[in-house]
Amino acid sequence: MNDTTPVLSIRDLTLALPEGADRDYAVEDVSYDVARGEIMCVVGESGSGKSMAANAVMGLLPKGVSASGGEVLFDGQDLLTLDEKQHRQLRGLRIGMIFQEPMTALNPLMRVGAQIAEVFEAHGKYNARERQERALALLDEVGIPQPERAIRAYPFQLSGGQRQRVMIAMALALEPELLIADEPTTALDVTTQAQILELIRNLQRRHGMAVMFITHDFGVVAEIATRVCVMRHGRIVELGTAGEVLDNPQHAYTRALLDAIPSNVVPQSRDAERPAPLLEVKHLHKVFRSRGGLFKPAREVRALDDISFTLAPGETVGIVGESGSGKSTLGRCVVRLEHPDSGSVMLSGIDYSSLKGDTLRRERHRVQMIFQDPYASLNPRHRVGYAIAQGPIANGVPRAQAMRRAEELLELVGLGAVAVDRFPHEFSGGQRQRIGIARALALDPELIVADEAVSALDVSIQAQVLELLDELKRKLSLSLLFITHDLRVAAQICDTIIVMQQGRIVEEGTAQEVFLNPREPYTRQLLDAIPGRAHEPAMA
Amino acid sequence: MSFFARFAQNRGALVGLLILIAIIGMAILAPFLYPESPWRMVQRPFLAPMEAEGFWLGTDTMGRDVAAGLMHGAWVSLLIGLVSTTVALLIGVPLGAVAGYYGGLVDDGLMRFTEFFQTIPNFALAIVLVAIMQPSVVSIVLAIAIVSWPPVARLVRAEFMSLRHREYVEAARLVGQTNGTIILRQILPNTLSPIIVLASLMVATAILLESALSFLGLGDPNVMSWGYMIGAARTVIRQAWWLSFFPGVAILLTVLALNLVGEGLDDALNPKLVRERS
Amino acid sequence: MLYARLIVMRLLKAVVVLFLIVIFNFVLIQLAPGDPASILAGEAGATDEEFLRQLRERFGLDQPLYVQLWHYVSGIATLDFGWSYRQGMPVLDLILARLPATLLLTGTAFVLSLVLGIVAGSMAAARVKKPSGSLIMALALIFYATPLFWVALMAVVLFSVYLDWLPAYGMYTVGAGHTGLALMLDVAKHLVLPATTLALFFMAIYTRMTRASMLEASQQDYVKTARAKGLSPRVIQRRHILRNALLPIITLAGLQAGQMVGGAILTETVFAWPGIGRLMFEALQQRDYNLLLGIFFFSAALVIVFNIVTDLVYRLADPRIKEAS
Amino acid sequence: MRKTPLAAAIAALAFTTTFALADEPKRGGTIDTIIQPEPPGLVLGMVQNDPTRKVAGNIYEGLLRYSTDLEPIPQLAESWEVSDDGLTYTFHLREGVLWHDGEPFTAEDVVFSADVFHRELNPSARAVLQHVESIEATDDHTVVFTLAEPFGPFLISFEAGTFTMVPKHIYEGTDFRDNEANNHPIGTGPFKFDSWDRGTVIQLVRNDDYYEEGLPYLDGVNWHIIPDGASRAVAFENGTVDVLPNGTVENFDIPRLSAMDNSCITDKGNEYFSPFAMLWMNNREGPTADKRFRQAVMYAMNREFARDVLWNGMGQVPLSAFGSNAKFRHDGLEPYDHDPERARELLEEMGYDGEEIRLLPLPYGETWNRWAEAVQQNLREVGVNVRTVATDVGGWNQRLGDWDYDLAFTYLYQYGDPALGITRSYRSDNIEKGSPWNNVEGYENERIDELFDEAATAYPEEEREALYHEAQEILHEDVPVGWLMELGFPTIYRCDVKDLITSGVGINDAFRDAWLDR
Repeated sequence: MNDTTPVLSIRDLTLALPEGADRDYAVEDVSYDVARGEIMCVVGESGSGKSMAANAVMGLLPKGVSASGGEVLFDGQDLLTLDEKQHRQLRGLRIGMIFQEPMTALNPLMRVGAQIAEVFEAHGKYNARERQERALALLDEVGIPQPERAIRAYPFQLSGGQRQRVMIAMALALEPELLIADEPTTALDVTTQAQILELIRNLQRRHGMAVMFITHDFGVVAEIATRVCVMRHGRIVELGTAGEVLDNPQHAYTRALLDAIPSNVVPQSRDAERPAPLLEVKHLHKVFRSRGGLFKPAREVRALDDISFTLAPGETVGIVGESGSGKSTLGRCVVRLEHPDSGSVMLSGIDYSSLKGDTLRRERHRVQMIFQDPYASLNPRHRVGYAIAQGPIANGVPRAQAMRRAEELLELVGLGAVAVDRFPHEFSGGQRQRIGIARALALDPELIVADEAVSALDVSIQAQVLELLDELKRKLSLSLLFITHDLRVAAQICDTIIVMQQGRIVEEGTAQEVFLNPREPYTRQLLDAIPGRAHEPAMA
Repeated sequence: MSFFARFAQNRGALVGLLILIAIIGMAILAPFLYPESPWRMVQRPFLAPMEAEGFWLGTDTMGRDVAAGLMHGAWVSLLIGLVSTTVALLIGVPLGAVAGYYGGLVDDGLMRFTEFFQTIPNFALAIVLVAIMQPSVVSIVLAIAIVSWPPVARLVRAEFMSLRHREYVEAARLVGQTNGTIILRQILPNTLSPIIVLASLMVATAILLESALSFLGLGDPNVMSWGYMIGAARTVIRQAWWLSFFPGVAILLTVLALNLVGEGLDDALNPKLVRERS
Repeated sequence: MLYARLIVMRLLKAVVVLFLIVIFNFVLIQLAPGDPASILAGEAGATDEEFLRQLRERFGLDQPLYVQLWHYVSGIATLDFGWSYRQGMPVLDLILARLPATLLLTGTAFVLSLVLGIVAGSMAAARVKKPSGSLIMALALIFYATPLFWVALMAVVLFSVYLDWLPAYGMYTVGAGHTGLALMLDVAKHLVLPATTLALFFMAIYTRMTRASMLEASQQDYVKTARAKGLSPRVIQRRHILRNALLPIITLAGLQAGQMVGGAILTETVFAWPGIGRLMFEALQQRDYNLLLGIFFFSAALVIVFNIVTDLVYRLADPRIKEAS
Repeated sequence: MRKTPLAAAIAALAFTTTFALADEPKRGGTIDTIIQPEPPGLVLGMVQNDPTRKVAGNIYEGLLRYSTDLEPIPQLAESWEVSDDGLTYTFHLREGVLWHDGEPFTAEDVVFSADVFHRELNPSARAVLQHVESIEATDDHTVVFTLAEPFGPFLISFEAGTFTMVPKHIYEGTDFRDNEANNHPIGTGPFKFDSWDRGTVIQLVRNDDYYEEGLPYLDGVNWHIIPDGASRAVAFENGTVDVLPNGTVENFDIPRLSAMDNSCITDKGNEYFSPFAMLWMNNREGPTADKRFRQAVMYAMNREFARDVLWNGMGQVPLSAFGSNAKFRHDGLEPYDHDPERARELLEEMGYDGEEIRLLPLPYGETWNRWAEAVQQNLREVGVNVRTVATDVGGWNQRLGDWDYDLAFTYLYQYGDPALGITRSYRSDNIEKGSPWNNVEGYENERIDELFDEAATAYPEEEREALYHEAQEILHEDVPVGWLMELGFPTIYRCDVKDLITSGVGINDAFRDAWLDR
């Protein structure tokens, strides 16, 4: 099915970063082709430079980045030599592009139809009415329900997946020869992601375009790629067909990446002996009301709808769900960052959810949390040592002693005691997450809630942090409530998994049961949507 | 990149800083260069600049040395700017912090209170306040502070609202820190940069406000401020341009410098907002 | 429908705020030294106890404060703003006679500053790093930093005295008996200097704000999307960047519009513009309580009206707000 | 002392003005002038402040006018007689005078105005009327005032601003202050009220039925309202206004404006009021209670400097409490010259310890502020610790009324006779809280009270003179207040405005005779 003449041919491309950056080149000596009818996946972790070549193709390099060598041939023309005006004539018309963040990539003040019609306008095609008609047809083609309504909608009225469909419609409007998709599904829920991948694949087949697909996720690669280009630190590590790279990776880095993907093999659960529960959640309810009142009908979202479960000492319970499932609200109710409307959270027999004010503050040390965003969870103005010691200090531990403990904890999480005097910005995302873990441990809590603790991390780092958690769990016999959107990750670390959807518990069982033998269709759907799952046996 | 390096990247800010240092220098050196009171009538009135030796900026309507007034005025104008800004911050920051941190009814109440002050036109309120307290440095400073705190409160509130759900703030709550500690140690330090930037602009605005009040005859007659000099010179603007020109330029330069420094601080304190400037 | 309800609710809220402002100002003014009677007597250059007593009794100043407040508030409730002690006229008449002048002046200055500020700001934003862009910003900064009244005085000297192009003061040529179009032209001529002077400062603010806002908007993802469509920089600048950048400016402009009423005091004084700001300053000097309170009431009401208008404009400009409500 | 060329010029100009009277007046034209500040109302008698007097003095009239030598001139009264005992004054009214609404003016109007209207509303008229026992209209055109005791200054009290004739048919039986007619004043004067555009202009038009044949020459007068001093100067410069009444422009502008082509200046027309600037000194407490301190203040002040620099050399530095054109002035007193050394000696002698002295400037514009600064600096140089307290008019009234000050600027009108304008500041029965216009300094001297009492009612003039001379000697020694300056408020006008200032009240009734030589 492949037409072998490359639509795009990148030759020895080198892009220089501005002075003062952490390295000299964004990409160095990169060469690859994208042929008509194929999907070329460019894979890499953050900072690998995987998007840079695409930006060069579009002529949208960030300020300060400039091509210092090589060429980018499109239809026999070196794109690097084009001026802005010539480049503009290609963009949208012959090369389309989709971006990662559907939430921000559309102009919030323009109707969807107008934004699509703009593509025609930019290239002087059709009259106003025809543009609207074509926009409508495109919306239909990308599978937006009720396109007549959607065309008049503003972006904020659409869901993330729908917005990404609009982006695709815009990119495809003029039937470009080349479509560049820059992490188009990363911000989406797993089931939506599956649908969008499906859509891109179908459209690609129908139109026979060349697609350059940039992603960090080997699962996605497995789903969609014809050929794969693995990048690291601005260089190509491995280039080949999907089959070759996935099934028989040549380079150690590729192998490491593949290994880091949570596998389908679920570790054996520990004995299901159940002592008296440490945490007992009973009939928890929580409704969020958008403040109605004057002009708006109060809108209600049932975040928690009669949630009950228990967690034994030393046990790890995973809460899995997509965005909007209420999983984070549950975690926040347990740690008392939110207050449930009704129901109770019993901690070692004490009703933790009824504590108030100062009493609550004094008891808070019993439940700690590991947060999602390694960049937001540490106060940029505080040294790491203080960040960890502040808990014990607030609970009356003398400062010196608290700081000594912080050093110990930093050793424990593998950062070394010297880290105490440094500021968070001196650390990478993975290292910060370790600091966050140390902080949670500093108060010797009875229970730790980890809210999407690894989802913001690159896959290789994710694996390391999971490993650390697993190790600490064993060493310190921690009790863990592990909240994640990723069933595979949950299966790796949890004893018990609870699947949530729209505020309710859909399924609950041991990790093995849920992961390998789901009873509920929703759980199955979640599992099926995991990209690359079909390839798993081959990859493993 | 260090803070100063980032600041110095903005050439305008550097120029502003130099001007500001020069003006502060003037203020500090005034008592040494012109030990006599600037109110002393030392020469013939209406000497033009450079007309007589030793009076390089001329003399005013009553034969007082303009240069001496300008130097001593630097001190007064800066002081009024700084003190009134400090007072405004002392009102606005706690109010905004409490409103933004606690939200809900507290926020509602405090914001209504703030809006209330914003509903009365600023300058009119300042005039009324000075008239009520009768003009003096204290009343002018208070009046300026009272009309300029609401934007501070709003800014701080907005910052607190966006920061209070930051994960590190929640982490601090979880480890049992008190609300006071969280406000002071976790959130406030992270709101400082916009506050500093705003404050630098407020000093500038305060100097302008003081001069406008003086222009309307609501200045303190005991201290020689630039606003006073312009106000007093406005009746002779046709005969003696230099009397309002030099203090006018002094105000312009100071306000300009403070704005430039403010922008520089903004760049240096919020490096993520890469602003291009020549 | 939604708007109607919104406006009604906002107006209800406004009434409460206005009520509080009336009380606040009433108390505030009482704190000022002196009273209208002593000032009126003082102006006459001679007085005796009888005269002062008569005046105080007449103005109701001999009543306890709460009684005075009650009279005033209940008067306001029936839109009776009382009687100006000094001018001997109903406050409402005085204010209504002066309000149009202020609205004309500030309205013109407002539109002028907003339009020029946005144009200059977008030009500066499009010319980042170029000398022309820097020049615009330097000028804006200088306009911002120069005391308003100083500019006003200089403008009078230059344009009225030396060049004799424009009238220096007043709102129309007294005694010329212009009507219709001639009158409009005459007023327009008188309007040039005060409106321009007043506009300069605000224009500087809008210029800086527009530029900053546009630079920020130009970093947004949707701008990248627009570029990926192949749109020309001009279209992107206008349709995507400017439109989004205007949102914060609407908010600011709403705040400024209200403040301009107060800010016109200086301009009105220098240019002898028969507006409400000047009237307010005179009323304050003369302790003409009723008049001063009336003016405060009206200017606060104007601020509130501007706020509501701003809200409505914002709703028109940003579809997200409408939906959220 | 530096004699300014300007003062000399004024003297010369005054001469030419008199000379110009020989020209044949031309009819027609409208004069544009300025009124500052905007008057509170235009009904003289109800309002007596300066701007009202200026505008309404051309609408209303009194029984008499006064020449620049303060001699009475017939106005609504054609002639008058005084009985030998000085107790009965008979006025014969002019016949055929009409109010602006067409009603005839009669003796009933005079009786109503004096006995009812002014007694109720007008404090300055009340001060005179307290000496009056009865007022009777003996026929339509004759009015007789009977006094309880002789009152020397009686005949000088009939000026329009103080003793306005108001129409009985409009005011009788109404609440005077709420009368509809107040918005449209009705007088007998040469000009009728036409319109008042608040904040912009007051327009007067010619009274075609004026009783003086041929008067007025002008078709109308426009009084522009321009709040800013600099703008007022510009208005004269660019030709929009023809006449700048006294006090409308800042003193610093006067040399420039009067040096313009076709620009004339006169300091005539201040004679009746003779504004006298004084420094209240609180005689009750603090260092200012000590006579030596007050004398030191007199020596410390450089009054010539103030006159030359701040008042363009116009005005006179007074010797003592009686101004240079006041009746019964004593010339033989030793002047308080600028003598800082003497001031320091006096302060040392009394043992002044550097106690803070609060100085209140007069909140009437920049010249007064500058003056206060000059005095402050003069005093500081002899070692007095002065702090200036800024106030606006309200605050100033309040502080003076409450005696809450140490030194305060003011100026008072002299009204042509010591008994009307001067003695009120020194008599102890005039000490009363709440007014900034009485004996604010709190000076109490029984001998002074006696002398003033006797002098006011003494008859004839020679007797009064002796009494006043003795009083002046005492005051000169005691320095109850500082005597700063007799102000020379000049009027600036286009030279082709002729016969402008023809009376002792200057611009207040100036447009009656004025005409345009264009």
